[in-house]
Amino acid sequence: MSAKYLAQGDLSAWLGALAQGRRVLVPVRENGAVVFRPYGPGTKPVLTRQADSPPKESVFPSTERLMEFSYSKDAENLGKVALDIKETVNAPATVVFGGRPCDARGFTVFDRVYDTKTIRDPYYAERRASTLFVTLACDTPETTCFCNSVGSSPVDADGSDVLLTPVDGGWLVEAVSERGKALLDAPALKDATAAAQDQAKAAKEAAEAAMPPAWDAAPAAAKLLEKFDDMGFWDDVSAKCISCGACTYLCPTCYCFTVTDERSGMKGERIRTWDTCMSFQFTLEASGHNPRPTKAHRLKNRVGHKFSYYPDIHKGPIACCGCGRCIKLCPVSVDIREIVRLAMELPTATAGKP
Amino acid sequence: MKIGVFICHCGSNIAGTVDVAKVAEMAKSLPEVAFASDTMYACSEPGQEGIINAIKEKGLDGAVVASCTPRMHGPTFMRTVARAGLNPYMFEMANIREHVSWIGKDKEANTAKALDLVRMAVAKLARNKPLFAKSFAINKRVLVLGGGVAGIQAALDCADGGLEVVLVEKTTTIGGKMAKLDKTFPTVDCSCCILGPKMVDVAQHPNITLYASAEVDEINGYVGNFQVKVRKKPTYVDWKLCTGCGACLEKCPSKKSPDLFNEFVGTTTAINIPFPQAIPKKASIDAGSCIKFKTGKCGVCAKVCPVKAINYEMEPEIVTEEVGAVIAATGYDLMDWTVYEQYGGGRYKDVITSLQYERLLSASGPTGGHIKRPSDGKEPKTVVFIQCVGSRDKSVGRPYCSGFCCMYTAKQAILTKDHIPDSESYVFYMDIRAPGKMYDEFTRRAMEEYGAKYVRGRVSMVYPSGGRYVVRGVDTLAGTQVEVEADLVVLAVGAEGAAGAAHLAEKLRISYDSYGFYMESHPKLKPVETNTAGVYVAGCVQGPKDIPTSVAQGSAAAAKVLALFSKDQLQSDPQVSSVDLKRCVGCMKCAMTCPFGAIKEQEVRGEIKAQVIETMCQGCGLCTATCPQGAIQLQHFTDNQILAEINTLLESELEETQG
Amino acid sequence: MTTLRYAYYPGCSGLGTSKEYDMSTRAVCEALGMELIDIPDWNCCGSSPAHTVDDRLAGALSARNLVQAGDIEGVDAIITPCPSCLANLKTSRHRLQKPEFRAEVNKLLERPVHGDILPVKSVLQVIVEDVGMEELRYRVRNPLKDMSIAPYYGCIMNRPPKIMEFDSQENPMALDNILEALGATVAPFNLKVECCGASFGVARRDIVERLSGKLLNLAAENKAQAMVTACPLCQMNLDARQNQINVANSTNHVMPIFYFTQLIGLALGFSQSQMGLEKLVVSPRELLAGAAG
Amino acid sequence: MSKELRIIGFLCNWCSYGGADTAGVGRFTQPTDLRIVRLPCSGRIDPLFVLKTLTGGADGVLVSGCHPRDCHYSEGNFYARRRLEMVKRFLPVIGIDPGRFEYTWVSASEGQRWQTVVRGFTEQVHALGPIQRFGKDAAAMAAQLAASHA
Amino acid sequence: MPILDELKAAIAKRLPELDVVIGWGKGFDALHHTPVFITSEADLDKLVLGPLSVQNLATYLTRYPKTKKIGVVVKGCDSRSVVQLLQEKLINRENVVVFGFPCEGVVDLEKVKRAFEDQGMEAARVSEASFQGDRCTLTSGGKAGSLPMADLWADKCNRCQYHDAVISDEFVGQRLERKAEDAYADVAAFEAKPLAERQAFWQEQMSRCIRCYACRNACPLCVCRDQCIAQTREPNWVSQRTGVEEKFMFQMIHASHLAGRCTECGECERACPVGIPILLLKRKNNKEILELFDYRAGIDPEAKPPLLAFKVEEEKINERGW
Repeated sequence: MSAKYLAQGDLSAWLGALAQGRRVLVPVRENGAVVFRPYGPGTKPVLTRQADSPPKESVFPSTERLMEFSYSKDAENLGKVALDIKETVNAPATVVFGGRPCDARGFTVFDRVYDTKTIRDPYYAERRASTLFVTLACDTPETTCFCNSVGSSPVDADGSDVLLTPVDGGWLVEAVSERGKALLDAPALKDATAAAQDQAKAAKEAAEAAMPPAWDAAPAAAKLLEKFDDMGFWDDVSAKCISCGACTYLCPTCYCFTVTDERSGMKGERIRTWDTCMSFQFTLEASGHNPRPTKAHRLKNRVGHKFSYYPDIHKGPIACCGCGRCIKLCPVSVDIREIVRLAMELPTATAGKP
Repeated sequence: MKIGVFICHCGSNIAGTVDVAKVAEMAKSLPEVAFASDTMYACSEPGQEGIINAIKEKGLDGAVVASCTPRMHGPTFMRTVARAGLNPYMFEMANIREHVSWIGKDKEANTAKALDLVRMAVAKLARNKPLFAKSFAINKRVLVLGGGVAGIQAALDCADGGLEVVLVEKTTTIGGKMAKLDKTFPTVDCSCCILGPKMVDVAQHPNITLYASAEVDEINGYVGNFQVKVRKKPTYVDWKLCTGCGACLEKCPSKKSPDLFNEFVGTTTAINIPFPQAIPKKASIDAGSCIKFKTGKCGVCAKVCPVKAINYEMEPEIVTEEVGAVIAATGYDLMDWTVYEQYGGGRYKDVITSLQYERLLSASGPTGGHIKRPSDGKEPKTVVFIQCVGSRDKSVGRPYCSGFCCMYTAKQAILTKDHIPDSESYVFYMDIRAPGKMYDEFTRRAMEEYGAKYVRGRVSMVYPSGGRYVVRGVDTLAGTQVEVEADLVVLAVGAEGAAGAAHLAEKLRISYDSYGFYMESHPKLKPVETNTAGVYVAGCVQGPKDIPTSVAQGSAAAAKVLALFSKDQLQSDPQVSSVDLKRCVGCMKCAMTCPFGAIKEQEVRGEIKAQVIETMCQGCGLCTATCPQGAIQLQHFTDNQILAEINTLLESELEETQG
Repeated sequence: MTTLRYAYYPGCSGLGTSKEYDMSTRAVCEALGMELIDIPDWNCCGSSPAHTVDDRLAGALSARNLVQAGDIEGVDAIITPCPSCLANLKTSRHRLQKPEFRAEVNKLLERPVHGDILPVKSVLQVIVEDVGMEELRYRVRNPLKDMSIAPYYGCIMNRPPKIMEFDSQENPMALDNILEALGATVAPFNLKVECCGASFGVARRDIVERLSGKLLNLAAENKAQAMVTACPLCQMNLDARQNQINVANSTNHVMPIFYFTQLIGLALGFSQSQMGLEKLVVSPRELLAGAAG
Repeated sequence: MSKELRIIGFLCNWCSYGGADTAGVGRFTQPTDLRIVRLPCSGRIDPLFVLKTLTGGADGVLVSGCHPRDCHYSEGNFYARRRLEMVKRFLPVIGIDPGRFEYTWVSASEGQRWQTVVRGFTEQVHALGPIQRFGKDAAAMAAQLAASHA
Repeated sequence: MPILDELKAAIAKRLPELDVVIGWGKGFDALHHTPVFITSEADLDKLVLGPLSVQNLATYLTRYPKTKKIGVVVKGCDSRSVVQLLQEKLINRENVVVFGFPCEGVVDLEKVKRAFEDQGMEAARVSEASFQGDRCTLTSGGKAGSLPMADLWADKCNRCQYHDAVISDEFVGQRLERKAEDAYADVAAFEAKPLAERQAFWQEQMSRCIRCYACRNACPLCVCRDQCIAQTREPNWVSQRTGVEEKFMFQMIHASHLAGRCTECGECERACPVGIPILLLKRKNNKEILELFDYRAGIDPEAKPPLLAFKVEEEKINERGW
């Protein structure tokens, strides 16, 4: 199928059509923050800038019920209790609209963990299968953007199903995946003119050119391992970290979770919730021992995992999409770019340690 | 966990308005409940046996009894589960009688509420842990604070029972208020004559250490192991040397010193022995009036002292005593009656307090037992007694009856007639309160034999006129105003806690009321105990009372101490706070608020952590409510136990809304 | 010294029987740096007739004065020399703090009461508290030497204490202190707050003769040469009825009864006529001549 | 009175729990809504218990302890007084009517007073009706408000 | 001498006795400063100071062992946190050197973002920014724009009563001696809304919360941190679910634990990556603390936090009234 064109005036018509029988998540403004919310009539998507929270919840909810359980008693012998378990998977058909290339690409990092030949997480896999990404290509980078240094680009279609590129009066709409093609069959979309296609091509090139110079983060894998025991280095780079979880929870590639049973009375549920390696509890052992007792240990893990251990396990790809949220939204501006560059012994731009 | 639930009928007390069987049936479906039944009287012998059998047969590891208040039978059932082999703390009670069946007749609502209370108890019990009391050694010495008749009695009884006693008295002699009294009611026998021998016994008893002219600075520790710092105030006379010969008194040129013992009626010498029977009979210098202290000159007493006991350089001395129990018997003081401006507010010399009048009556008093008006030394012919000055009077913040004033006023009216046969006495009273053996008969005698004129009514004002005092009041029985011209007016001033009582109570960590009287543990059943283990009260420190009652309390407190010390070891209540060292961040906010000083800092691997001194912890849980990270938890009332009760209630609400 | 400004409520007796009290008050206050601004179009405080009949009526009568006083700018208090007016104004103000009572009273008023009401004080109170004894002592030109005077406060100046909020209700000292500041000798007098018989003078003269007689007797017994009061009614009973009292009790009192403002005025240097002394029934001329000589 | 509401009481063992017992012994009839949690002292009450209970769906919370100066532990209720007053004043900002929470002092001898307290508080809570819960109720309310503003 | 130079000189003077001095340095773009940790004189070049020095550096003091000697640069508001930490004996006075300066205020980056957005500019794409006098000039995407500073100051600065550090060992520059009024009008305005609207407000705001605990960890007085009651099961106050009920419960915990201690530095709200106005809850408590106990936290190192103290007769609590 050839590319389509979406006029700005037809945006809500298409969104309305997409929302038929589906949940469509769009970036909207709430008290200064831009977050993904279900689309409804009158919803005004914010497409001028990157959303503050990525659309991670669409596939990987912050709380997910894995199963329900209940106890029942033997009427003859009250002390004898039977357990009844019901697995629950909730995978509503969803379109994530208006995310950026980095947002969609984040899930490719998840896929290598949760949906492989050997291990398939049914909760994740089913949600992933029921969710499509209509991604908006970037034009101008924000000061925290560095996708081009982690093997991506502002117009990267990896992980998306449909890619929108801004052109005069609207967007060029291109299907990326087979599933994406189906979405293009909509009255709101017109066939794209050649001029529009040319404009889009130029816009993509311009967007790539607008990025700050790329530096190849791949060599960081080895360098970070070298620094594994250099706690002086990690103490220094983590000095200003306050150990909150903003960076990881807002990261499109962070996929860690914890599992808890929440019980009340004779029934309960097992839930999976987001967890963050920046938290003391993440590695706290029942004995009270904690292999990552300080924020330096924990920051080392975050950086190390993304730029070294993950690429090592998965043969190459970096577990960072370069979206820059961890920098932009960090209360104290811890800058992962700087840490990686310091580890690689490259010059750094800002004044202090990251 | 396997929990057994036992729902008590309490005859018809509970079963009358709660469907007991239904509660038991529904309890069977509660989590962790492995057995539930109803029982006629859970506390009865068969009831308790039923609980024990169920625990043993069903292999239960906890029991909930839903019956009356835990304040009543909590300990009973704890012993029951202990007899069944469980830890007594693996037990909870649901109060479905006082809090359910007795306060409403709606059986349906009551049944639902009873089930909720059972549900809460089960939820809490599921989080109970076995707790174990610890034993600790006790120091079998006792501290008695206050050397009035109650303190003397307590000290002598303890000492006779073989205990070592430390008696601390604030003034320079023991004897207290009783020593100041002339006679006692209703027998009209000489106060000092009956108290004197007891005072001598104190001085001579080998088991009693007496610190007169001393006060308690600090008390630390807990039952069985108190450390007490006693401050010996300087008397400027070395009491080891002083023989009490009195030579210094005779020669002392400073004869205008305020006479504390005589309630400031008249004056005395700056170096002084308060009264002839004083114990210890030792001189002491009132530095405030002594010429030597004021001007640096004089030194007469030092010159005349045959044993060279005078030491103007004497400093306060702190002595530390270790004891296992404390009896507070610090007595009372008269309230500040000068708030009564209508009685002259202290400006009229011949308007005096009853205690001052006692000194005027006493042969050892400043007038040698002759009643003389302070203003001009004349013998009064008309004496007016005003009762309830600072008692039963809300307008001056003294709503209570001081109890003994009616009786001593009658006594004083009688003695007035004895001393001055041609005198007339008037007594303005509100009600005569004379419950006691021979008491009412005594007041009748004052009226009938001694002709005291009792006028039922308050006095509105007293004012001087022509060298006498016009006492204007109302006679509520006659319904008229009355005015009496009196030569002397005696005020029956109400009692309040002794000066400094509140301060001492805080050191002892016991509560006191707004009048400075100490709170007993139970107004009826624990009259001499306090809420701090090992601290007892005797006499007027707990509230106004007469001599026989004070003596009885002194003996009662002594009996309590002797019983406490009959064991070699005490058991500590295991419902104390406990610190999760891993989670404590050492902010020590718990220690800042602990009312008992039971939390101290400790260092664990270089980090500051809180530590609970279990024997000092009283189990209030203030620290748990204070600790932001919940690292210090009061055992048996942990956050999780309370949250379980709350959540259980909210869950049942939830089910209702869903259903 | 900054000027003290007050809304002034003269009260009805200030226009009649106690004109000299009003006169001397105005003169003395001015001399002490106090500015009095009469409440515009003031009316009866409610006094005895209204409050014995209907407390809302009494409240409304006083409330109107309180509202009128609110029009005066730059004052912090309403003052009045008369204890009876004071009691009525203060009681009304006290009750008006209750919204229900205020609503009832407002039904009767053309201009309802809104928001805060100015505090009400006696002239005596502001002289003691705002001017102060030190200032008074400093301003005395002619000390009242060799005069022994009994301070008589009357029964309502300080009662009920919760409403009047000034001095002790049993043993007030304000007049004592003023006399002392003026250089006079304070005669011992322990019936400071006794009743003079008040308005029984009209209906049951015997009561006034008995009660006021007792006051005069005690003052005389304690060698007082005069009495001082702060109340027009007390003054009238003791002064105008002194002869009746003497006749009824077979006594011979010649006891001048001053208003305290008159004594302050004399000490500050005002003339006898400026203080309206000629209006007193028992003439103080002899006493003052003796003291001066 | 209308259908029972969920009222949770936190009572100190020494005074108010005893007071409630005394009320029972005296057969002082009370509404049945209240469920009592027994604690050693009002000082044991973490203000968070109150907040947790109210945001968790209780319609009312009642705390009662020993009268000030009468605390079994001397000082517990003094601290409680400050903390509970603060929590009461905090409620309006989170959208909970402060009338849903009261704290008071009832001694072990004040059975009659306990009855008055329970009756008064129950009535007060009934006047306010069932509480809006955070979560579902409030989300519906938020949506409703958003719709009315749009 | 400009204040920054004075500050550098003051730090240089004290540096030999200190393990580290915490100040601000340039951040990742023209609109950000970031904490810097100065251990040598060479590091002093990194130091900057100005309306972007938003972080409250006092939050780091309790992250070091009490025995370390630490210097910290503080704004007026930050200094109150230091006082509060001293008051609670969470830091050792002798081991902390406080560098104060007259603080004119800091900008609210959220306001900057919105105000420039109205001019069609993205603060996130800033290339240059300057704060001169009473105007802020920004260049972004090739466009330049300018706004009055009056529109950009953080709310806390507009109501600031402590521009000059309330405690300092070294104070550089002239004290401003300025004091604004703060009658807690924002709290009153919020509470004037209908009850249901207030609850719905929190419901909506908290639905955005990602439970990252940036609010808690940025707070200089939240010293439990790793041991926070919200993240344990012993005790188990908050379940692991991420519903609004649970997330709001944490905010109530935070507000309760700060009652009488919060110095209103506003870091909780500033740190929130999703813009939840949680300072309001703390200001509400502070308003009541002020009314009840006439007390402001972080002013007097010798005072006792009012909720860790009591009076036998409380003047302003009429608990018997009910």
